[in-house]
Amino acid sequence: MPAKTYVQTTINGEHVDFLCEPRQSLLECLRDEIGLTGTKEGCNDGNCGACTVNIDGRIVTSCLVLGVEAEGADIETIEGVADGSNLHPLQLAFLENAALQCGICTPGFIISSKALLEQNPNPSEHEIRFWLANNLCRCTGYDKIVRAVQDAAKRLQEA
Amino acid sequence: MKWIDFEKPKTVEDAVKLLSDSGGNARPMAGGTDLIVQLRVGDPRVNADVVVDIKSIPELNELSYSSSKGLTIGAAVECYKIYGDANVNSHFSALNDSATLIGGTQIQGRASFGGNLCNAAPSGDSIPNMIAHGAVATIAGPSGTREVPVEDICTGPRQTLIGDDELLVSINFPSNGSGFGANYIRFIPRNEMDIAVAGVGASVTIEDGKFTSAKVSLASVAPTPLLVKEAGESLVGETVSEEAIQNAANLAKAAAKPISDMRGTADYRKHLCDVLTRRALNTAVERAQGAS
Amino acid sequence: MTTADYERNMVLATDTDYKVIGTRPVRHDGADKVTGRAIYGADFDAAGLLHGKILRSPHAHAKIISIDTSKAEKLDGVKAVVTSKDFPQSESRKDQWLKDNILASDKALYAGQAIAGVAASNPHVAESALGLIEVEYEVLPPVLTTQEAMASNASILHDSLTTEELGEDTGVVSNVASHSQHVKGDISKGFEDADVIIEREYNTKTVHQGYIEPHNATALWSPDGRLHVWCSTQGSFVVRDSLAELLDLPVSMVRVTPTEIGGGFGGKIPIYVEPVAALLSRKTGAPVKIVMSRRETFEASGPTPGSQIKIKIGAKHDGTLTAAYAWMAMEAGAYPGSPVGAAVQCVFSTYDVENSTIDGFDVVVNKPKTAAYRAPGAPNAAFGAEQAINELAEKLGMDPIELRLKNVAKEGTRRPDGPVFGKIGAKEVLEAMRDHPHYQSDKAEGTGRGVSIGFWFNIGFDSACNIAVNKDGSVNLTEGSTDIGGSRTSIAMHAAEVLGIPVEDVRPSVVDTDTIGFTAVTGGSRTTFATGWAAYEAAQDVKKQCIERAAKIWDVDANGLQMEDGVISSKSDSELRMTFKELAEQLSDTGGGISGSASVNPSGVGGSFAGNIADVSVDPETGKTTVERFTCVQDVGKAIHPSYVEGQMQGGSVQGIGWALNEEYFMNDEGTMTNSSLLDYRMPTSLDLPMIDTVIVEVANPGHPFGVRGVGEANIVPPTPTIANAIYDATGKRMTQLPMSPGAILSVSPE
Amino acid sequence: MALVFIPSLMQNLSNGEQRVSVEGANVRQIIDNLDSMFPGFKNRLVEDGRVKPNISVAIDGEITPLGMIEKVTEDSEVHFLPAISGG
Repeated sequence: MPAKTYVQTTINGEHVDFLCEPRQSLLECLRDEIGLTGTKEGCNDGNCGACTVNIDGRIVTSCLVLGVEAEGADIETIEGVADGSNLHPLQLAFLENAALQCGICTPGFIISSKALLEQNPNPSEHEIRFWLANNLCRCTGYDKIVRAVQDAAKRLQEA
Repeated sequence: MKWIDFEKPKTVEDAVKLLSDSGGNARPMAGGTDLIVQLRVGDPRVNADVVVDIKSIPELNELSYSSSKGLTIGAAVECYKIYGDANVNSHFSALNDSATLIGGTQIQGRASFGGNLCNAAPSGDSIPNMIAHGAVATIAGPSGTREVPVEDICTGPRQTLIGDDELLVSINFPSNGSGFGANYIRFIPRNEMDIAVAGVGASVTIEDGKFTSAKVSLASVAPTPLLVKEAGESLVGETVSEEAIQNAANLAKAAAKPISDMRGTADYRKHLCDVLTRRALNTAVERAQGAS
Repeated sequence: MTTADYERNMVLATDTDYKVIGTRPVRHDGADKVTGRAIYGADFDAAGLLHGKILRSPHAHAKIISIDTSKAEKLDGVKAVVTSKDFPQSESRKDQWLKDNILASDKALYAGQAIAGVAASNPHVAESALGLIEVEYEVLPPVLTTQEAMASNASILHDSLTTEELGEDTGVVSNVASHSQHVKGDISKGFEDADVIIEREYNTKTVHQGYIEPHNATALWSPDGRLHVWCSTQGSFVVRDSLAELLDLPVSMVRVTPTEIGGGFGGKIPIYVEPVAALLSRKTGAPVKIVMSRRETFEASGPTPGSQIKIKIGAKHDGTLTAAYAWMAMEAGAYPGSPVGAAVQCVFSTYDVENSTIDGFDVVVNKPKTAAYRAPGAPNAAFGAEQAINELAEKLGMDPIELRLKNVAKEGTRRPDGPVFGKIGAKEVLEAMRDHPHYQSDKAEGTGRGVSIGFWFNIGFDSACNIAVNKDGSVNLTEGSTDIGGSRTSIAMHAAEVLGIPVEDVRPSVVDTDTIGFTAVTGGSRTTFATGWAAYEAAQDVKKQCIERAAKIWDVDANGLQMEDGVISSKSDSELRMTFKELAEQLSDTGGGISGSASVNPSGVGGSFAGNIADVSVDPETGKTTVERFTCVQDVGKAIHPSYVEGQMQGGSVQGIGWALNEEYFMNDEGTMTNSSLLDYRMPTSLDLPMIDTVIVEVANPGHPFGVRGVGEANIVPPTPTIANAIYDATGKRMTQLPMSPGAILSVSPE
Repeated sequence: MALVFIPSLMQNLSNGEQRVSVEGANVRQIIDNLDSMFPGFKNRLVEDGRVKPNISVAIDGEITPLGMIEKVTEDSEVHFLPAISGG
């Protein structure tokens, strides 16, 4: 079998290097090679958003990125959202608004919502729904998720 | 997924060499939102051993505008850069109709018009829009570059006239005069994350209340995105009116040759061509009149 | 009144005399789930882990002539290949069907059915090996609908299948696995007495639960013969018992550790990949993990059936229902077991009708074997019956809610299937709908409004719970109900209420099958009801022991002591007073720790009614429906944690909206699903929905200590007819088929 | 005596009787006595000494989890129904 590729990245602010096959997605690399299993696989074709990560300031579905493409990239995953033992306002808002049931889609929603609030601190309900349309949730009907994002926006603005 | 090799050339020349050296087994990749899925499911139409990541090539990342040269969008420029670009917003705002429709937010972080064109899906949401704008593709190959109107690129489902040893470099949109307006709309059962059941790109130029030029292009109703010349031509010289627009919509509907599948029946798709052409032209007219 | 003028999530509470019940604490597993730390099935890892993949039939109906795995076995990196031959001999036809649905033996009965499994060091290698397995098929014509399957010349799926009628084998070889029937009164006389009769046929398509996490399992079959499986399941004990049966093992040799689970809605009750992982582990001696792809999840798990439903109802001019008839045929999929039996019991349960006859048919077709999905069968039935009721209201010139109230079932009403209802909340739900600001408001220009109501029984079954008291006065609670939507917190709240301590002082854990008593599935809306009940009983056990211990410490008669709000005190001597915390500190020195336990199988299950009000607009040119406003009202008995109760109501409503508008298995003529992706199986996105308003109605269930009924399912029953009734109101088109997709709406003419 | 409601699909065994009064203090006795009045019932309802898994017994409107040992009173109603579970 041909050789694996050596990839150097920054993940959640830490230098991380790993070996991968070119056919492995970034999602596989995060989960199977690096052990960051907070990023989830729901469809493996970019339609559910459970594998959303932030690369260089832009959210993408990591199932549609090759691991080898991560060379030199700055990646944020769900494991890097909290500040040590202090949860991010979005994480608190999700908990206090009961915005998760099974929780499998939650990491993707939090990564996506965080990117939204970073570029639009006070989004309308429609803007939230549009931004999050690439993240599927089957449990909640989205109501409490949208409210949690609105709540987090308020918390972030007050902070 | 079967084994692939990964290359990341820095120049157009290196990319073309990689493509031509591979004997048809290499595929350029921009955002990969179609290609990676196709490789993963073993799509027989995409039998690549080598993936050539073209995102490090400067020409493919170009996003520039001048009134003389028009707008140039490099083949790898992601959708979010398109709708975030000041020049696009002031001179080619209708391109955002497509850039904000392709996939969702995450997909728009990777997907490009160039990739959408090379993927050549009948439903590609940027292609009818590019056709309606009269866009021209620049393609590099072993023997130099050539320019091809976008409407001629797609030759069948997932088939283009871009050779295995060629690379789409950029897409150029000529500057529009005053009185220009365009629009792309598609019909999907949901409001996001769907493949067009039918889509229509339309552009018009209006002077003194009359159409001086017009284009209508369709998605998802033929083996390729379709320029309906007769629909656009029917408007030229006509006074802007509901009748003229309905006539063009009728011609678009007549030109559609859709199939029935899980996304809609052929009859429904033809019907949608009428509805969407009318709506797209009306929006294009509004924009043209707002711009003039 | 505008939407901003009222509380969007109302609780019509009947009993508020609780400290913990009815509050909204942060869930105990919350931090793990918002930080990515929670371990779901696919996240599980073990030293030396191998990856399994499954070869699946491309044909919907074919004889399997031969399977040659030799080339695959020789591929570098492949460690083992298994087929149905690796299963022990079957003892019965039913046993064989179970196995065939895991790995087909002589026949493939749906496209996607598993044929062989491969374990390799790398998932990509395992996948490549699948392409090297050679299977020879003799392709047979597929049977895809109940209409085709019940036709006299139908291709027969199972030569040995004969129609059963409530325990009796009719001996007739057929695709009809069973016929069920309920008769009450005299249906002919009922229709003779009717002034107005409505009669229609309705058809629905196969739909999927759509959980975001695909099926998964890791198995390790140790050299000592013990099998340990880690998987995402709604019922770890079901997995354990099924594995023991299929693999011919003593139950004690199988241990199932349920991981966190990413949704199920009924679909993660059956087993699929677990036995294949187990067989591959036995062959390799290594742990083997199998994770389904999204396509496999659609094509090879258990959706809920397509169905054909005929409804005929009659009423007098004053609105009194005189007769109700239903005929329902439901697709079981490849092996018997559609939810038609439940559908026939639910279809007219909301109403007090003197004369009714209901027939149900369980029909095998060449599609994946159906599994449970939220109130299985009831939404299909309601799609027909609740449209017919609205049609009747229109003909009678009555308000559709008033017509329902006139005929509503109450305590003492004899159900169409025979038994008499206990305390139920159908009337209260309808009244809350009628009085809701949504129903009282004027419709917006161009919109249509629909209403309907639905019923689900809910179930009881076995649950177990242990509670151990820690020396700081906190308690550890262990239970066996896999937590699919916050249930461990609602269960912990039962214990906290009884012990009079904060819910934060209860640390609940869902544990493996070696560690807790038998607990049935997380399904049937039973978890908060039954496992909550077990927690209540276990806490009572702790409470009793605390009182006894205090009596021992104080040297008084335990009968003179009480424990309330976390304080043990004497009924007669105000000096004798000790908090639960103070007692906990002394346990070790006064006779040892205290732990309580309970195993229950409660009766007293309370059925739940849910109703909807929906406003929709329909684009007259494209047929596309937009849900403008949606209200869900449900009688839940008692909302233990109202936020998660609202979440169930909202989630069930939205699944129902998806089912109503776009979701379907689109099958080609060969019987292959052509839309097995989340792109083309169109579940609602956030952009397709409004906020979902809720009204929690609490008609306490006298069968539960806190009045709980269960909330997970009834809410998916009314959305499809509600949307259909709203579309009718907006367009004049009576939609008798699901989904009511844009093209379908455009193709129907107004009445 | 308890009142047993005979399901329509079993009324061929009860000569068309829809409701039958049966002696018995628990479900086992009810089924035994029903079977002696109308032979065949036990075969339809019982397997290996237990109520068949696809059948539920409802006493006075409630599905019983106790099966054959559930108590039945003089004025009880007894129903035999298809078993249901849920999602």
